[in-house]
Amino acid sequence: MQTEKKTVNQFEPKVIAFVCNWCTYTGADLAGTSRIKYQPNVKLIKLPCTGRIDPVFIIKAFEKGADGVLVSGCHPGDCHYNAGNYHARRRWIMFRKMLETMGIDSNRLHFSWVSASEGKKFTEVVNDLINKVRAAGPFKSYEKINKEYVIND
Amino acid sequence: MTELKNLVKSLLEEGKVTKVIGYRMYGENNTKPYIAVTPNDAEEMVLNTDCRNNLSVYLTKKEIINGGKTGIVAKGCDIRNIIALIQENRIKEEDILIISAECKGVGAEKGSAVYANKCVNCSVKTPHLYHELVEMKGSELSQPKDKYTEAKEKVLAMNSGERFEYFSNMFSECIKCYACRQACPMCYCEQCIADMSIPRWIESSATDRGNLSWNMIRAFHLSGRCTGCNECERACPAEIPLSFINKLMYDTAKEEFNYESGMNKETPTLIGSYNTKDNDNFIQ
Amino acid sequence: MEEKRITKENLIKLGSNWVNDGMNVYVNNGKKYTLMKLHEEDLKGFEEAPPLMSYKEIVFPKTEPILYYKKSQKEVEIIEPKIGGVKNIVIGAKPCDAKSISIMSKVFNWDYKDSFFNVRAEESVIIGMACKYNDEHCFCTSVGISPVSTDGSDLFLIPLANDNFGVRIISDKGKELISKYESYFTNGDSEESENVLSSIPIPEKKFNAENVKSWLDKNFESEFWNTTAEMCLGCSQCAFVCPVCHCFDIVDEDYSFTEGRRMKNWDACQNGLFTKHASGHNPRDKQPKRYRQRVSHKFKYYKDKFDEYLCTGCGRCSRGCPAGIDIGEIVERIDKLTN
Amino acid sequence: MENIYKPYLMEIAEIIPETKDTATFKLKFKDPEIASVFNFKAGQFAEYSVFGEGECTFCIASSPTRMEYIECSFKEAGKVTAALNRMNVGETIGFRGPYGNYFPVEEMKGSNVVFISGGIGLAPVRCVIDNVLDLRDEFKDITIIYGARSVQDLVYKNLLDEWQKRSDVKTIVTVDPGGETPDWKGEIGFVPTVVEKASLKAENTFAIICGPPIMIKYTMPVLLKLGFEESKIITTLENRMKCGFGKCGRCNIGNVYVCKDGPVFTYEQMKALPEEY
Repeated sequence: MQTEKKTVNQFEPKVIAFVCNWCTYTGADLAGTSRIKYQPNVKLIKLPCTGRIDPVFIIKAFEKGADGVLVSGCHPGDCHYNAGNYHARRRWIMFRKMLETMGIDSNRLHFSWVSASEGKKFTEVVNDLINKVRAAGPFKSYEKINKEYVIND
Repeated sequence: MTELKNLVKSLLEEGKVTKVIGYRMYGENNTKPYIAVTPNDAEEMVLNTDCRNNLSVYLTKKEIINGGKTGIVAKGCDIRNIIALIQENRIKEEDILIISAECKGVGAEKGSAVYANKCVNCSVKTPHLYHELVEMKGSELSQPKDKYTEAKEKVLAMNSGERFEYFSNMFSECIKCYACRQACPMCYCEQCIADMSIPRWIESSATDRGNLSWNMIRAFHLSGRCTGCNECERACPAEIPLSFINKLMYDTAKEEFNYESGMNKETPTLIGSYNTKDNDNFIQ
Repeated sequence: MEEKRITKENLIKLGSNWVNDGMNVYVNNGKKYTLMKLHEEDLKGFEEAPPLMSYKEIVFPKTEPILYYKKSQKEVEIIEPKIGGVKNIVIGAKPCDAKSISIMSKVFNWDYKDSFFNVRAEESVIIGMACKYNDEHCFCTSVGISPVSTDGSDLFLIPLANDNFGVRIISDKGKELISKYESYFTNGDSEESENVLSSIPIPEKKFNAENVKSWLDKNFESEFWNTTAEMCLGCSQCAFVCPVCHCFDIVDEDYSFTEGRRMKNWDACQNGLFTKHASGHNPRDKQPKRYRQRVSHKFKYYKDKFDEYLCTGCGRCSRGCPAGIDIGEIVERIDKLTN
Repeated sequence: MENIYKPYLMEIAEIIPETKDTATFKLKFKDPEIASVFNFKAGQFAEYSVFGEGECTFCIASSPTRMEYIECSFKEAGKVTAALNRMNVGETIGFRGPYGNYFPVEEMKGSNVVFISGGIGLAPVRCVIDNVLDLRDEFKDITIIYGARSVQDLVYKNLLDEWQKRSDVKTIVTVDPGGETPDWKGEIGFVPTVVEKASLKAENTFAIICGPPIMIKYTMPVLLKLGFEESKIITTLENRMKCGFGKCGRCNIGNVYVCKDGPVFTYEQMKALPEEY
């Protein structure tokens, strides 16, 4: 009984996943059609390629209240556009480092390669991230600076 | 070695260039950018330890670069920006003529007795791409305090919440004038992401949220491209230490990819290229 | 004019007292007008350059909400922000800064009255201070201000020997502010102050502003503009540091799909997007045109409309310009053209 | 505290799609008290806002003689107009105004009036047309010349029909060559040419002209050739605006603020302005 009560009050993280159309999105589809369950805290945003995932999307997601962000696409060599994911990877290396230095915990930002056939891996990646974010708690850093956007009289 | 004035004069007389972007005196111990068009204009040209500006920013302005070959007076660090612009296909080498000198370093500000921060550990005092060489005037100054290493250690000792606080406090001073962008030779986009309104990616208000995302994106867009000329910091009216975050990204590029922008015009740009063997260990 | 005297130590104590009373106290520490925390700040600035940024932010913030909204599918509720209620005090304002509120007040009260500005201006008390600084960028005397002018100040400080200040009471607002704190002051000696004031050299006028205006009246189209600001980077720092530049932008910002606010933000005429229409047409599409707007607004348009130059001659814009453009020098050149 | 930036709330009562990218909104004040006291004059403009997107400026297109609805017509061009275009009947927008000066309808009484407009430029002219037609007896001859790029680009089609049916108004509708459809019955030709051929009387006549800059540029000389007085050629100018009442500092042309001294200018006044619009 006690454990059940706990789950009711437990913090439920909001996770945004930016995924590539050709691999991860199809992989997520496969997870669905194969009826593999994963936690419902994730919201998928489909983009043509990981190369299209502008870092500003990730900043915007955190800004607007995401507790965690997943970025996922085709395995190296499998890119539908040949090299989109290689370019993306370079960018991520720099971007990840920057966010880390600026105080956005790398536990909240995950990168993964999930192919169209890896429905199972997709659920693992998502569950893993959600669990990590849940353990880390809500992302409070932006909360303070977001407060001034609303007024209550 | 020819005298700068004579050189510029003869270049303009012979029609080898249509104009020369250089410096002229601006009160005592200070210079300002200047374009010489006629041979007589060359009289005012100077190159000394007060030439703080990075003139390569003018090479990104169409009104200036269009209309014939442009001469430019550039110190080693400025040449890095010119090379970076060539690397990014922004300008062509044949359109410009670089007049450079063995650099003596520049003063931190008007009448300052110490070098500017960008001069610390400078590796390009000897110019690495030039067409004409002249002499730089000025006396030796003393080394400034290394604030960067100190600040870096301080930040790295913090936890992520503290770091976020540290940076949002730092950027809360920002007034969103975008002087950092305008003064930067590498910020040449026709339309900056900060000016895009549909959708509005970066809020234009100078609130903590808008300031933080602007400064994050600015730093990221310059990562692997910034050469550390510190023009942004010099232009910033709010005195935000922008070079700190720039340098952090510069160091990252160096550590991860052994890449320094603006050193070799043949090297592909960091973000514009890839290697199939790039670090993969953070990707699940 | 009533005059009192206060020691620097007491002045800082008095400032702390005001902070304790919940007021925002800004102190000129020689580099910045910093928000005073208890006993921490030092008052400087008599011999230093004007601080990098002016304090116009206290009456015209860099960004401020003008309304909040909540909306549902069909309905919208507007919630108005509460402003004011906090007194802002500036200690050690440069004479060139002190005038700024009264200059800006004209545009904010022309026909429509901007309460955001007015409420704050009403609640601000400016304690000016005589100025001994003068460099090649300063030209306050050319626009009708002087290093000893008390225009716009509510109280006026005159630095005396041994860290003492003569305090002249200029306005009722100033008088009221210190009325509760008589014990910090002693009786003033206006003769001593007068000696200090007369020892401050009054810089010569760099240009005749009337001549400049009459040249601007006739020379909207002139070759002059193409060659003045060719090195301008369009960085707008000049407008942002200016004590009297008052142009702004209005934008909406959302917090969520249903909540958000409308903001009034500083904007600047040197910014290319400032006048760009949604159609893509831009009346001021080139930097020289924008620079012409800047100079003309300051020395002609504002004078025409409000009989006041939109410039206090503080020289900030020139000191900070990354391209070394000096508005004083440019206007001086214009003045020479008229002879 | 009086907040001059606070808009009135208005409900979208009806949306009339005009062309592919233009639409007309009929707006009703949410607060009946404001509706009863609100007043404006033909030619004034307002700031319309979509909450969360921003504000944009255009004229009030309906006539002050018909106060049931406030109407506005706009073309999708930027962020806010795009957002407006996505809105539905019953939703709420913000409305701040009226601002600026107006057409001298009083002064025009007893004279002939020619209305010349092109494209979406009919919107600011329409409020005067309606105003004048509602007071038809007080004016002499009325001519309306309206042109658009193609038949699809004509706005206010119902009104055009209505005007064409009236015997006391001469209405000429034209489309640019190539923009006609097989069953097009109106004129074909550019506005300046049509104006030239329209046998207009210049004496005691006001010309109200509004449209794309290129149309105005070529129509002005025609009007002058026909003998129109410079002080009786009236047009509206537009510039980017934010506040609408002379504070934000971006709409000025020389020392004239379009938002306060305009948007209605006579040709005589316009000639005196520096060329920066």
